[in-house]
Amino acid sequence: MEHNSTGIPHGKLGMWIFLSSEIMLFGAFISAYIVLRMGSPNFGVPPEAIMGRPLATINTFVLITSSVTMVLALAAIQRDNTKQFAMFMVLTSLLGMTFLGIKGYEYHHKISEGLTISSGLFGSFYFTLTGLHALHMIGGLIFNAYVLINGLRGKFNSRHYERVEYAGLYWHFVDLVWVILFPVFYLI
Amino acid sequence: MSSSPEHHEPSFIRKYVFSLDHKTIGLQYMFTSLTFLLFGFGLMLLMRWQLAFPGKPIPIIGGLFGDTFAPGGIMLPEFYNQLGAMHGTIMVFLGVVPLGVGFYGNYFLPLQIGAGDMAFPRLNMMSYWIYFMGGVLMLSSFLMPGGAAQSGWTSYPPLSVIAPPGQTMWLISMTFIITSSLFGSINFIVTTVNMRAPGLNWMRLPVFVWAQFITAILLLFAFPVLQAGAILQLLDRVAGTSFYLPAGLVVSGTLLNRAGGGSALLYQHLFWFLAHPEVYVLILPAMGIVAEILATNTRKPLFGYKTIVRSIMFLGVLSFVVWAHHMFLSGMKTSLARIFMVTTMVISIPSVAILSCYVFSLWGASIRFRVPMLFALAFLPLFGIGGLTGLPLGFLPTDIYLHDTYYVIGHFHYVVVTGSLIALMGGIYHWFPKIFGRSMNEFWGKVHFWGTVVCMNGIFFPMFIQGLAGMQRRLYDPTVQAHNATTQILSPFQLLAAVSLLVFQFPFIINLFVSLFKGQKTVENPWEATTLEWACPSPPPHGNFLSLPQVNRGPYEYSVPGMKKDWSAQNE
Amino acid sequence: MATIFGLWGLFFAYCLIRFRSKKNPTADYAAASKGGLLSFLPDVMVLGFEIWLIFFLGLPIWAEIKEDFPKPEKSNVVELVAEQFSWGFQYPGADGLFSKRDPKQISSGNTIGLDANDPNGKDDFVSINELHVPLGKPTIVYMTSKDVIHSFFIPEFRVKQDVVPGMRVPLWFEPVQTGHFEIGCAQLCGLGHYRMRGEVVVDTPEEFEAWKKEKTKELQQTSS
Amino acid sequence: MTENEAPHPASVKPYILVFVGLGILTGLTVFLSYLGLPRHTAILLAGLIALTKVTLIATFFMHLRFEKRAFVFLLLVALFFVTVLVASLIKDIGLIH
Repeated sequence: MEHNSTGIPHGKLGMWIFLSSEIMLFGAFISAYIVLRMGSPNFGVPPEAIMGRPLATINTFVLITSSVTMVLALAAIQRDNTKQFAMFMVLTSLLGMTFLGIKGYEYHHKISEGLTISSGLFGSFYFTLTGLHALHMIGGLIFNAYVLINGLRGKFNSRHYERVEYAGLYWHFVDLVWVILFPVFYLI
Repeated sequence: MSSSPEHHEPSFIRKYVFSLDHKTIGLQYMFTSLTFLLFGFGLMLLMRWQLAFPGKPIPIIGGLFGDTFAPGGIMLPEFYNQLGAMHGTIMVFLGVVPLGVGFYGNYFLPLQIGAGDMAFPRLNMMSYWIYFMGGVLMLSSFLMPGGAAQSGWTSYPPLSVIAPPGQTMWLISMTFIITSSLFGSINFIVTTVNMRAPGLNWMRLPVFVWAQFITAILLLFAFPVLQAGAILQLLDRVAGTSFYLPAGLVVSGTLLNRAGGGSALLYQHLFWFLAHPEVYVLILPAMGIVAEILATNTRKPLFGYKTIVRSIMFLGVLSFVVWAHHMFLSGMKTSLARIFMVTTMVISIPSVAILSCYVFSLWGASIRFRVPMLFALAFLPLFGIGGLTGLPLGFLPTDIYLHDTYYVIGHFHYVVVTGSLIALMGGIYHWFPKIFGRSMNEFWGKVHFWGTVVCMNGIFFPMFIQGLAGMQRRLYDPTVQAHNATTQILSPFQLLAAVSLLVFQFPFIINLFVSLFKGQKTVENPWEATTLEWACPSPPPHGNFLSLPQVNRGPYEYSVPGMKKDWSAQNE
Repeated sequence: MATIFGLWGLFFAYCLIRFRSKKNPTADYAAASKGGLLSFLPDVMVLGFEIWLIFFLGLPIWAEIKEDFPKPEKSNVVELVAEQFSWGFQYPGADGLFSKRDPKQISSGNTIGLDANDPNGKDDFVSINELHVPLGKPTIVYMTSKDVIHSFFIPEFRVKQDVVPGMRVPLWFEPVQTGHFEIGCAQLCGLGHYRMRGEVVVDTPEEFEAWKKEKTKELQQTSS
Repeated sequence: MTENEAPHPASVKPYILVFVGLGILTGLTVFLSYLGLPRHTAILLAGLIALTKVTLIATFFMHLRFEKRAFVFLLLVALFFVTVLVASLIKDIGLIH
């Protein structure tokens, strides 16, 4: 009965379709940000000291590194190296958590400096968008944990690694969103 | 993902409540959305009473609403606004779309492409239950302090931001509905792309499948934008942000303590970016159903299959670039209005093309006037009225006067009710034998048809007259304004038509349930139709097809010259 | 448009009668591909009609109504501040200059929040729900809102424009006869939306001047 | 599930190269932001660098290079709609002040 008209696995196609809808979601938020930043009479961009560019740069590096460890985990399972796969997955998740930790510290710092979600449009957008991104990160961490546990149980090997790939796609997408948010909030 | 070959009877809950079978999920969608439609219809009856007899106590059930909504049975303006907002929301998001996409798409899309189930059955089940929870939340918002959402189904800020807590509930339940549609559309797209039976290439797909496929794409790309708009509005309400609030708002004498700087128009853009494609989400499944019914009952191929398919695709793309025609008078840049007038005029061409192809399909036909065909035939002129009356609204000079009047209401009700809903009802008659293996009563079907069509016109046609007289939308008591009092005489007539419409739904409801248990048993393919869903047993078993169908020809090969019977099924 | 729909309806009805299954028991397979280019006739007719509409009517009329405003010096200029649920019209008084408005100064005696420190505002007067305009001169209304979105609608004048908080949207019209006309709100603005109404009074120029003088006198009496 | 026959790169070398590239680009964009360039130039450069990074991640980490064209098409459709939205919004709201 099982028949596939295109040869693309359902899961991969579904994941890409989901990601394209995510592009629309973040696209809508970022367009709202762009137009209000251009058009609003009082956008309230805070001084650079509050934003903390160096810390955010470190965070960007953390996330990029987690992306490369993720893809290395996939490469490892494609070569049937479960041990290396597990190591890279753990590393990815740890880096993800580091990112969230630094983010939490940044939030704390900003709120204590008076930049809150209701203090002005910049603060509102900053907390909304990075908060949404952080929620996506948490979702990614859960997905990763699921993949890691199944991998340790020996569910994946060089012929069956689809779910590792899907988790990777999602994780890279979250990274990709941050690559756009970083200059949007910290650099310009 | 493949179904296990062993046959063990699943438990009741697995089989009927948390079922993974696309057919059960489809039926869950059908019964839920029909219930919501009836509920939304009830809200409309209350509003029509208030419009027909402003300030008079609601008869019979007036006492049930209590002092917060209708003291002494007399409706309060707040309650009227809640009814208006909830009628729109329920009918669009909980009624017509789940019926057209949730039920028809879920049930017939896999059948028509010869698949055993959806690509992701678990996601499908989640999609239904999230929709169900969203619906329950939406209804329960009537119990919130201050009642349900009352800023119109469009929920324009700043009004919606300063509205009572029911609005928060509306936003949360919209989030549920959006998530549900997202899951559904991913499922539909993957199923259509990946699970077509061997030989069923893109140009052999029935128009219905094309319509559902494009609809899923529209939902996929349009809904996230409303999601964003709704989240921003939610934060404006609960987190003290001011995305949509400019500085210095003074509400009932007190200065609002917000940072300000936002734009009220931003929400309108984000909302209509969804809500215009949403119109095509409402109408495309209906067009697909009409195509199926027409081909079956004219006993000939559809006229211009390729033109229809291309027009549907064209509609899909264009529907994303016309949204601002809802905002011509919103204070939007006037130069932007020029662009959107042109795109709006252009989008009418593919609609005209589809409709003319349907009508030309009648030429040289051998028309069988059965109940589903009656509905499909009624769709053509009535949707035509709905479409043509849209032109003056897309046309800038006339829109200045007609915008936000009852003319608009008449226009989109002709499109959605006498267009979409009529086709969706016809589809139930058409596919009932497939779903339940029994057929519905023809006589009561005809009673239902004639009563429904006449009454619908009785409600909506006077709206054009009222709109041309300048009567604005969403008025609790139009007679307060002198220019609206002139057309007040039409309102009791509309109430009468609305009540009769309710009465004429009873033959349908009773027919549906009686036929479900007592209807005449039918064969596999009672209409002698060609598409794949008729090639599996009725009702289809779990897994649908006994063997994987092999498709050899296009979808509508009726009356092929030289054949003994007048239909050649796709899998023959 | 109605003509196209009428022709279309005739064709539709003819098909229904001519091709019912009793009269025409076997359908014509080839009819589905007949017609050729002729089948695009409705599309082409509608397209032609629309092109004519857009370029010969739509764009020029839109430009005249919403884009080409008369010169303010030669018009009667009014500021409108809408609120739930009334229209407040601010007239510039004898100096022809408008006072600034400050939302912080809004009170029951100063419903639109005229700035007390603005010298231009000494002679500004406010008329609630009653807009007086002179005959024979265009009127420009600059509109804004204190709270939510309203829509300024005078059915008899065929003018309508949303009044949006945080924006200053202009609208113009030129009355052609004297009399009293109704103003309605066309955008849902809350529970009192239906009763948010006002009146336009079109005066002869002499009456208009007299009304303005009377209003100014009232203002001096209340302030002294 | 069927066997996955997509041709994946045998070595991890490209991944490391892309990683290094991403690191350099991040450093570059932060460095540029401290130069105090004219606003338009700064936005343009930051945008271009972000776009390059996004393309790198999508093509190599997400294997878009090895996938069917349909996926790229899907993303382009989404990007097209976002562009239409941004363009209209900027024309309407973004240019008020």
